[in-house]
Amino acid sequence: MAELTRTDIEDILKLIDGSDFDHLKLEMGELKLELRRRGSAPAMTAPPVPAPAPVSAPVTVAAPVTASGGGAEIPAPLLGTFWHAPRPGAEPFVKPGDVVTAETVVGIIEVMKLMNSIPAGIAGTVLEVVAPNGELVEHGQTLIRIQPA
Amino acid sequence: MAELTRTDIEDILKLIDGSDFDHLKLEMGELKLELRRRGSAPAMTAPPVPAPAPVSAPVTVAAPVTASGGGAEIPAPLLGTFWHAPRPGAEPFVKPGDVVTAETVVGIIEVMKLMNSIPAGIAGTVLEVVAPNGELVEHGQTLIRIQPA
Amino acid sequence: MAPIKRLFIANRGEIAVRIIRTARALGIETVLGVSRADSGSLGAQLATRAVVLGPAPSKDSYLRIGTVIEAARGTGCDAIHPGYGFLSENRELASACETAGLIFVGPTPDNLTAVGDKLTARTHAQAAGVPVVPGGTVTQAEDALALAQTVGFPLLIKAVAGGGGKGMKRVDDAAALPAQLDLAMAEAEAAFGDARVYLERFVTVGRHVEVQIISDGVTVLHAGERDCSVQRRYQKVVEEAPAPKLPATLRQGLCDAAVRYARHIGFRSLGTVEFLVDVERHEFYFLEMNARIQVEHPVTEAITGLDLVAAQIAIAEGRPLTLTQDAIRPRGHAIECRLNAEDITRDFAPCPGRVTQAWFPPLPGLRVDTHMVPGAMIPPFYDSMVAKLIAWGETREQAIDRMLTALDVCALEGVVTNLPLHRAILTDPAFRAGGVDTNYLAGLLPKLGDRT
Amino acid sequence: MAPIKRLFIANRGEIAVRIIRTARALGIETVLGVSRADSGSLGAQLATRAVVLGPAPSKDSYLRIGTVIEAARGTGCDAIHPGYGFLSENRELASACETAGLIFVGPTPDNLTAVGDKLTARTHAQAAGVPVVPGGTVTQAEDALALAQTVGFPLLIKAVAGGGGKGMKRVDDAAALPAQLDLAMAEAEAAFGDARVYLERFVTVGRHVEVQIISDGVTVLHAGERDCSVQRRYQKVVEEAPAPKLPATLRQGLCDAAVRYARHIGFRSLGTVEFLVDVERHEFYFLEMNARIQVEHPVTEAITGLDLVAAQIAIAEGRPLTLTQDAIRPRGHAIECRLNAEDITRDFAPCPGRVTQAWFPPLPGLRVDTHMVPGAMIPPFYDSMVAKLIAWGETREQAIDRMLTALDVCALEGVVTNLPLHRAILTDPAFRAGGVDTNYLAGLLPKLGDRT
Repeated sequence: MAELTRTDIEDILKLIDGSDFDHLKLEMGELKLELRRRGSAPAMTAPPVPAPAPVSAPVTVAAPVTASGGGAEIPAPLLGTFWHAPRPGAEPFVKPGDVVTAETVVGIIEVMKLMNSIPAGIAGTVLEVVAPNGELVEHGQTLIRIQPA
Repeated sequence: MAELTRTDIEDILKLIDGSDFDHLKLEMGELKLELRRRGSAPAMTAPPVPAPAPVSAPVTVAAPVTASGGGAEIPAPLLGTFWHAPRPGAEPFVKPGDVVTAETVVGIIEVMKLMNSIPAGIAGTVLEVVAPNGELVEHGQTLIRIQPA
Repeated sequence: MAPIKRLFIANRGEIAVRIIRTARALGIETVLGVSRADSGSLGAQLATRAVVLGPAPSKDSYLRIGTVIEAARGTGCDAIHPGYGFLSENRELASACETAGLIFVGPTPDNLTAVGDKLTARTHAQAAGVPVVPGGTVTQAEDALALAQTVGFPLLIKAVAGGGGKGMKRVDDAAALPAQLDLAMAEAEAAFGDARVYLERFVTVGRHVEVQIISDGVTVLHAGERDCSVQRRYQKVVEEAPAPKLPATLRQGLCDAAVRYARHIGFRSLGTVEFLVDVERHEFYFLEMNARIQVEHPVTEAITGLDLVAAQIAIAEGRPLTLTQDAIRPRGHAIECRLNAEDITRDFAPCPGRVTQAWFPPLPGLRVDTHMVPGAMIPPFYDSMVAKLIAWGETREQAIDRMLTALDVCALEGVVTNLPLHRAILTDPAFRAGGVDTNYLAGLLPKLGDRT
Repeated sequence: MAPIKRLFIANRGEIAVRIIRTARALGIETVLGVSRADSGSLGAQLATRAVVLGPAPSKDSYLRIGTVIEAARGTGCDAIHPGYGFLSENRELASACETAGLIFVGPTPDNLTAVGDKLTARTHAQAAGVPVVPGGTVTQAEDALALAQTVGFPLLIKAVAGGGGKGMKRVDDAAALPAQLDLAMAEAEAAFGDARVYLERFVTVGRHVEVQIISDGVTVLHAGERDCSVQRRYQKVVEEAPAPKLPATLRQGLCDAAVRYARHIGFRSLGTVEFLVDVERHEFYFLEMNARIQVEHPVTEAITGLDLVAAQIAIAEGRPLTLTQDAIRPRGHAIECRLNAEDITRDFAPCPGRVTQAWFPPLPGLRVDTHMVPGAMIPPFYDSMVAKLIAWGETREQAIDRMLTALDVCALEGVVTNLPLHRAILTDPAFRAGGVDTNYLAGLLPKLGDRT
């Protein structure tokens, strides 16, 4: 039940800010917190800190965050059934290795027969299609991982 | 209510162990955690980690730990009334600046008319007599601070 | 009959926990649809599974019908419980459930239409022989006095074309009527191009009393009444059952009328028929019907021993009621205090934040429905209710005293709550005497400064 | 009369929380003396203040009389509540309180002496005309048969100089007596150099029934009996009130005997007189008196509506009892399950650890006394009880059903508990029939493997 409050996270950030360290990686049960000083990391710069949704629940976050394996995680902008391809049997929108722009459609989320195209939102190379085809994705659940260009 | 479990603390320790950092200082509300890699700190070496009494309560720990202001905190080995001097009006056992050995008596804790002499437990220079004269000290409460020799 | 195996709960807060409680007791799995802000809530922890519907604002999560249906189907649920508020009386959700082959744990879409707007509901009441506030439309000044005979004084004159209280006039006696009527009709003509006005009885001293209905569509039962007169700006603050100092004939009349109304519209589920009791005239008027479980349902449960949510689920499964009217025998008295995170010293401003301590004493006769636990977050996006304290006693006095003890002993720290307001109400002689009207709390509030 | 303003609680766990609950209701401040291991406990959070007495082991903290007195005085307390276990029946603490000018919330030192050891207690019982297990010392074989007439069969022969069951012999009829007696006396002579033996009635089918006493030293009241026959190795597991299927004359006899005993020793406080009910003979025998609040006191509170801790405090303050015997009118039935962190599949091994979830449903009629909250630690140093569930019902069956619902619905995660044992007991036909004896649980345990 370890839980960090927003204040806790801000306190940690302040401490790191005032220190000489470039990188903090903290794993506590469900919570993974990785902080890298701007400029020091090889990958994309991390946003200051994601919105402080309680971290104890088994819920992934929506805003792109740095994954341990590298790359950006593209979250589902809404709950629905995720489709890899425009129709059954068709080629998937994207597959690992594909180069995408922010506008490239990477999948469809169906809500009550309404098909919502999901753009990559970031330019780069597709690393992995994480969410399975034809299954429910929650709001914020990771759909695909992209290595930013 | 931020609370770290023993597991959390062990996780943090493991992370720090596997890193290049020499010093971690974390303050979260009531909790202050300061870790310094062995050999890097000017003061005494810190014990691996104090016993994992829940850290949220307003209770200081018993085992000598590194204080933020430096020096070792000598805790009360038992609950009772703390006396600075052997009898009212007498000179106090120690005052700031006094040099003590591990055996030097630094105060008395009275429990039911029974006077318990409290040795310093560590050689060094008295920095501060923390616990007030004639008042109740809890088990583990800091009595005096000593700069280890 | 279709037994529910996995129930989707389209709600949050204490009512989500309440529904999970009964589902667990019935061996039904639960999936709680939560907003991002509620993903760590007690309900999310206690449900068999929680799914994030969308971001914090209700319109992007709890109010999205398509998302709710999709989430329920995608998680293998066979039914949806809508709780109260949010989509609980949404006809579209009830219909979408039908289309999707899901059981809606609530009334039929037709029921929801029948009670959905005030005018339709009033028409049904009249057809069912349930009294409504007396009144009528007047097109000519000469008709007005005749109608006023029926309606009685004081009365209100409203422009038919108006709304929101605009141009309303209170008339206290027949002598003042002609002049006020002329004025009102002239104003209505000028303002709306329509001189027609509506005359309606003005209830000076009214109590809010409601009747709990349980119906499988064939058997229509009532589980007694609740008094919810302690209100602030139409928000109920303290509720109790039975209604204190209500004459037996009036009580019976209310319950009969509620059953008649529910039967008339073919109501099938849990519901509540709300009435305004005209204290001076010893009469009552239909206000509306709520076609859902209500916040204050525990006071009825406390005096009847029923599990209303279990009854609601059984009805939704298509089980005929085995309960009979005679088997519902209220005993003792129950009172509910709604604990809200709001600052009564700053005009009841909501006080969201993180709760550092939440402990309610295990007092005999006390029930606490809450989603608060140490460390729980009260998000700023939803209502500010954090707990419902329900105290039962052999007598009303005992119930009130138990509640006062509960308020004294409980520990809810980290946020400001309206607990002092409840203490003030429960120690106030007028409230303790029983039978206060809907003006009561507004009158008490100015005195609070001196006490708290 | 000395009203208590600040109460030192020399205990831990659920009883510390229980005492704090009543103290808060009475407006009394509390200081909880805790061991280091308990410094983050719920009791420490809810008390006005908590002080660390010493390290985790009880002998270095909770059992240190001097430290407790010093801590109470040093924190400005005027009274000490010892809870149950630990120092609760320690004469030395009661005396030290007197010396230190502190109120001991418990009986007088003399009371504690009177009930302190079995032999003294038994002598008092006989003096008070309270039945004890029939028996007596035999020095010659010829006396034995005469005594056996009074004692009846089966009987036990014990060496007077022996102890701990050593050399005990069960004799089922008079024919077997002479030979067994010779043998026992020879063995006693050989083992202890003392041939004297003690003959005592052997109760084949016995129930553990105890009577709650409330006395201010002048007025001695009883609050009915509790049946605690469901035991494992003399540890109570399930308790209930009233005792099911106990003949009315036996019930009255028990209560009268308990009052007689308490009056005889001039008892002043809360206490419990424990009896062994001989089911086959319809008789009962005094076992011992517990001069403290008991773990199972809530079942009595549930059927009487009393707050026993409040009564105990009032007596300690020197207030004469205003309660009368007639005003204590038990209603309905209550049952208590002791939830322990122990693994019934591994010979009831204690399972300390950190609780990840602790939620008990707000079921009407259910009371839960617990110090568990999410994240709470169950230290390995003390007993393994984590919660007491107390269910009340109009009937015994209703109380049991409510308890079963509570067991099904509650969420206590992170540690293994004996919850499956309680479910097995409460669904067992023999238990549901009521009136099981102290052999019952030992007989049920071997069948558990098949069910759980």
